[in-house]
Amino acid sequence: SVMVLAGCGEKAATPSAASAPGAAKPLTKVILQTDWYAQPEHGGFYQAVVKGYYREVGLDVEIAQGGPNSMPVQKVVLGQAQFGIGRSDEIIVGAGRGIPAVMVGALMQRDPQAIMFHEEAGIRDFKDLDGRSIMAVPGSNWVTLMEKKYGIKVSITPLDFGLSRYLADKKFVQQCFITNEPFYVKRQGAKPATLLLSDTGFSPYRVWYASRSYIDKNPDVVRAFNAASIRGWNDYITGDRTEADALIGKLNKQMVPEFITYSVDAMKQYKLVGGDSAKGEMVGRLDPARVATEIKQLADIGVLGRPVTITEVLDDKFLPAEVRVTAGGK
Amino acid sequence: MNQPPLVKINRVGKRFGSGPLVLDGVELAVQRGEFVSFIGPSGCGKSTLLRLIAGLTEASSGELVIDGMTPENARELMFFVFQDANLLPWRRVADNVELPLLLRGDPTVRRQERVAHMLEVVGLAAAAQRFPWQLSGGMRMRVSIARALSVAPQILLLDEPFGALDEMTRDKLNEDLLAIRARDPFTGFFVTHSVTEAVYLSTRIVVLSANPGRIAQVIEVPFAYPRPAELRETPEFLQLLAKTSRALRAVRNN
Amino acid sequence: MNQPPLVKINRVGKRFGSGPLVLDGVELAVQRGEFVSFIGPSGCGKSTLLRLIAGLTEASSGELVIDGMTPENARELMFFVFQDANLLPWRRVADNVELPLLLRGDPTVRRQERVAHMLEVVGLAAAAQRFPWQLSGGMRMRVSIARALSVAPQILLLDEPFGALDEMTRDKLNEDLLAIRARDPFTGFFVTHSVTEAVYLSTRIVVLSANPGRIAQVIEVPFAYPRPAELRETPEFLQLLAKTSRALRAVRNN
Amino acid sequence: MKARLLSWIQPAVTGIGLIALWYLIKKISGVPSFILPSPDEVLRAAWDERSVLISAVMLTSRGAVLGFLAAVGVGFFLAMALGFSPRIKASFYPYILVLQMMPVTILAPVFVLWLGQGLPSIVAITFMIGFFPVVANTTMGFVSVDRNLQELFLMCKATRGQEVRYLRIPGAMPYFLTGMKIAGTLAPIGAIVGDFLAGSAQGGQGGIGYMTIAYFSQLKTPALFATGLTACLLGFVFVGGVNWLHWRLLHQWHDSMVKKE
Amino acid sequence: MKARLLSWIQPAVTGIGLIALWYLIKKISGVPSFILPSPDEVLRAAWDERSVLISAVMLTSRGAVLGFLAAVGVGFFLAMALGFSPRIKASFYPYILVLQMMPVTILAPVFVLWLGQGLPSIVAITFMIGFFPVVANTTMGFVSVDRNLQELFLMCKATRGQEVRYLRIPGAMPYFLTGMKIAGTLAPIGAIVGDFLAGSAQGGQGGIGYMTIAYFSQLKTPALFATGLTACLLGFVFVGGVNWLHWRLLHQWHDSMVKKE
Ligand SMILES: Nc1ncnc2c1ncn2[C@@H]1O[C@H](COP(=O)(O)OP(=O)(O)OP(=O)(O)O)[C@@H](O)[C@H]1O
Ligand SMILES: Nc1ncnc2c1ncn2[C@@H]1O[C@H](COP(=O)(O)OP(=O)(O)OP(=O)(O)O)[C@@H](O)[C@H]1O
Ligand SMILES: [Mg+2]
Ligand SMILES: [Mg+2]
Repeated sequence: SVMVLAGCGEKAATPSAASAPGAAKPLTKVILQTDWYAQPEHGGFYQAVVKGYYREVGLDVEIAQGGPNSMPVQKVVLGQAQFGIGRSDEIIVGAGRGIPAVMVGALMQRDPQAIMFHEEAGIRDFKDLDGRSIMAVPGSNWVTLMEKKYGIKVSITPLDFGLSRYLADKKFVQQCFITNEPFYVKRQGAKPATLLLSDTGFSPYRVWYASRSYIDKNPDVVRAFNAASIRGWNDYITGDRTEADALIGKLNKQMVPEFITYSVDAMKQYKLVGGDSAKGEMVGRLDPARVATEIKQLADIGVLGRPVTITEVLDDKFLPAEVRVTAGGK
Repeated sequence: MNQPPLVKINRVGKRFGSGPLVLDGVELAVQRGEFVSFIGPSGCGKSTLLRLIAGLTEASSGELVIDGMTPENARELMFFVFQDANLLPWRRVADNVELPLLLRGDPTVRRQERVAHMLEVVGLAAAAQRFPWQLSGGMRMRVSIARALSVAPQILLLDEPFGALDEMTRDKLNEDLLAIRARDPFTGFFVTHSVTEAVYLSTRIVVLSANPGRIAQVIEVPFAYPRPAELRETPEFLQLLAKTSRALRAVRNN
Repeated sequence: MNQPPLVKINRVGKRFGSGPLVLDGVELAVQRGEFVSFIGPSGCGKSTLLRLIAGLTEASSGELVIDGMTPENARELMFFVFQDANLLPWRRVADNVELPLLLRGDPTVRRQERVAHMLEVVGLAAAAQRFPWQLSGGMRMRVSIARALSVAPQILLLDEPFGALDEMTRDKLNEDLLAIRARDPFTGFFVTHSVTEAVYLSTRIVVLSANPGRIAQVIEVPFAYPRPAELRETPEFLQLLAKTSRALRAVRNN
Repeated sequence: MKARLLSWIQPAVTGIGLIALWYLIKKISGVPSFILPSPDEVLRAAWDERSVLISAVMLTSRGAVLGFLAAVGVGFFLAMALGFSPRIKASFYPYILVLQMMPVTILAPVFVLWLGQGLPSIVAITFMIGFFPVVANTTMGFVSVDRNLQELFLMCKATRGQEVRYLRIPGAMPYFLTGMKIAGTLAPIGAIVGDFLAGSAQGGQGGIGYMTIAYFSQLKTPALFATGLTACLLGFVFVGGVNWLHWRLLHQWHDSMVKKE
Repeated sequence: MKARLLSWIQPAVTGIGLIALWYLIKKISGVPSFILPSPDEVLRAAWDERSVLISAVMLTSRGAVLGFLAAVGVGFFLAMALGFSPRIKASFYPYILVLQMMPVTILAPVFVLWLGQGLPSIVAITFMIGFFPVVANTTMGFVSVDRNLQELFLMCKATRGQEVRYLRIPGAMPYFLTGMKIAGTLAPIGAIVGDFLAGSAQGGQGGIGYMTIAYFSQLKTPALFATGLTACLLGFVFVGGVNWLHWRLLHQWHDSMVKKE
């Protein structure tokens, strides 16, 4: 069954809950389905829970931990969850297959996915991958786009989520989360080097989304969720993470403090969450132009079952005004 | 003898698959209460004939009518002592004897009484709790006999039931069989290799020839029941014995 | 008779597990070339005694010495006709007969000759290519006999080999057995329920009593070999027959 | 007594031999520990992670036990239905095969969405992985029943149900138990895969499948092997249970058990 | 003739029924197609992706066939060794169980390291997944041999090898074939898992295991189901082969096949 977080949320919320006894209207219950077990990459949401940001805007948010088959998109569409998180290209491809999920906010401006190899492997750029074997998720869009862009050919080994083959083979190249695998291999004395996938020019967002019908019926909830989540994320990256990290560590015993620190540092170092402010990126923002480019890129490699329009997959009007591209202006 | 025969075998022929003819033109009418023995050389089709009557195999030509029914439908009336003991290896001796009574739904107490009694008759009361593999060959066969007798069927088919037994046990069981028959009359079909046994038990002896199995001779046995054990020493008995043996030898020699 | 006995059974007792005593104090010395028959009531331990000689089961007390060896080591010299036909269901009749010859490594041609000859002897030449389930009970037993005879062992153990056969076939096989023995002499141990058979074939008849199995009487059969078929009708023969039957009955009655 | 002792000593001797071989292979081939740890490293990891492993086993056992029972129970009745009539068998056997051969990864999402993440889905996946050996073996047992005994039951006018109960079921036992033994070895694997495909880590503590991914992705290979061996222990419980049942049901009559003297 | 025809019609009728049920479930529950596609969508996807599927099957078949043969062959000989003496069985059986119960994901990196990426590792993984049912069944077959026949072989002074060859092997056939049938259903799954753990793909074209994940990550659910059904087809080939063997070896004598008249 789904992890219930409400209890923790309540307890954690007490310090800042000045409004507790006299809360005017009952909280709206919302489930956020994540794509993996609790980890720093979900930190902003946990921050919003423990700091009571959701409660302040009238939401009772339950974070349902994911796992290998958590299928947030499916659950959101079936109404088993109200919000889910994932990559923007998943939503676009899904729309092409008739899946009515709509992105409403971005938790990361840049995808933490990267390729990892050994410094000794002699790879400087994506071009150097030509003819190599990469361990990656089969069917990944970035592979096709990368091959197309750099005119290279690679062979793909299915990702097994392990690292031993990387360690055993100095020529090994594998897909990773930049916030994640390098930590473990460094501990084993390897010298990992990485290239962020977004540097190929195909740069999906990490987003949260809801189903079309839910958005239409509950615009206020979406608006409130967006605001509180963005607040949580800003706070998680720049503020005091202690409580959120403690919760993450409690929910997922594998998340030891050193690891969380490493992950958050990586998120900061690579500007994953807030992006590059020079390019007009900021926490939560979804730029329709960038999404349009992404749709075109995906259409070009033929993974979209049918043409996809931007309005099908993106609804940014519930973002706070300062975050919206159109309202906030560049 | 004006009533219709209980078992009517009508020009029955049998071959297995495309093999040679095993039985050919077997014609026999048996009245209720008769006890018919089949004798003949090994492999002549005696077991097959019993199996035809029991409806365990189908005639290739001709037909069998049992009490106005097909053999299959008449199984209700019959029970079979197979040539092999055919015991369930996972049931103890008493449980094996009990099986048919259990299957037809007799009440427990009645079942137990009958099983105990029948095991007594075949001399296996002491072995009631053994498993079949703990028995001698003759004991296994006696379990099978006890099982059949406990059912008290209208028609009893016995395929060499006493072949694995010593003469004494055999004679005793012959007498027991007649005693049981006097109390619970049944119509018997009996395969044996012992001419003495055939003459002692039967009302009629059917001598079969081999390849294909045909009825070579039918010998009437005129002795009235109950037949005392000493009958076997009378000159009339010995005369009939000699006649039957001759018939059997004749069958063997052509 | 100054040479040591081929088979020496020394005060042998046998019980299975913690069950009752099955055999008690069995004492017997058998010279090379003898033919010993065992008769006795069903379940008295005849099969067990043969199995002890063959080393298929171990004595609980006493010992058996065969040609100076333990039974297990002397198996080389023996073959067994089991009470059940014991055929391999996946081998055709001829292949079943061939098996022991194959196992001991006889050359193919010799094997085929022997198999064909033995099937001829038991009257199954026509059934050589059938599977066991396609045979009648008596035919299966004859396959088993053919198998044993084809081996031509020094010691042949036969457990009711002819029980499932009609008198004629039986008499013929009795004669065949003696003929084979005249050519390839073997020492025989023979279990039977037919007193006639026992007297006709044996040099000695051992009568066993039951519960526990003990040797009740040993009857010497003085007739010289070769024994013509007609021996069975001579007064001397019939006299010995009567004596043996009496012994058997005596055993049965106490 | 001596036999009893020997039956413990023999596997122990082999075990020691195999462990020695393991050391030897590691020494000679020089495989690094993050791929193939040495036995002592595994042992140490098992000790270090004992609390995690124990609670992982606890979690996974539930799924394994329920899945095993479902596989054995449903498999048995399925086989009974199939053995009941050749017509039913002809009609359904191919589709049962499809169910078995359909990679469970494909159906897992359907389970998860209908049954939710967690125990029910794990049980369903364990069942999917373990039921076919029971069906295949039991069906074979049902159809291998001695013809002569079948004829006996015909003569007894036994109903189809009686034949099944008193003849086919006991006769098929040796086959059924073998199928059950296979299902027993598959149940822990099934629960691990289920945990993997449909589990959810509760309170930061997942089942064995979760721990497998966790250790695997963190390069804790000795702990990974320790987890695998822990899974085997779980399997031994099943196989031990089936062996006990085997002994209980067959030792008095079946050729595989009866000691003729 | 009529029976022949019926044996085709019956499964076809059930098949149609099941497909109707599938439609019905989809209609009533309203599950969207990207979770549970309807049969026609699956068919259409199978047709659209036919070239990909065919070459995926080709790729996977090699691993499945070789792994199946290895499982059957090695399993058989292992069982023979175990059946040879109770001492060998006591010494090794527990460790064979460990091998079977050790989640294959844990051993996969070891295989890949030693055997390299690709076919050899896939075969090894398929073997690991399929061999135990063969071992368990065949061993049971070996020890279930009729005691009376064993005594016959004793009297024949048969060597242990002769006993195995002429008695135990033919006697164990019904068990062995059942184990083989189970291995046949596991072989495609094994090859898929192998493909998953040790396969590799060029130009986006891999074996069935690879395509499974690819379609999954691209949300091409109908194609995913088509892939699953294609895997089943592969399995049918194995089971068909084993059934043929079953018929060849047993139809003349075994109770499961012989039609007594
Ligand atoms: N394996 C066994 N376990 C226990 N008891 C057994 C076993 N085998 C035989 N017996 C018992 O030993 C006794 C003698 O059996 P045996 O088979 O030797 O008899 P037999 O003289 O050959 O009888 P028959 O003429 O009926 O074949 C019987 O009471 C039988 O129940
Ligand atoms: N299922 C079968 N398939 C083919 N042939 C068979 C089958 N059953 C019996 N036969 C053949 O039919 C003939 C008659 O067999 P049956 O068992 O009726 O003989 P029988 O008279 O009972 O012999 P016995 O006295 O040896 O028991 C034999 O030649 C036998 O080989
Ligand atoms: Mg017969
Ligand atoms: Mg006996």
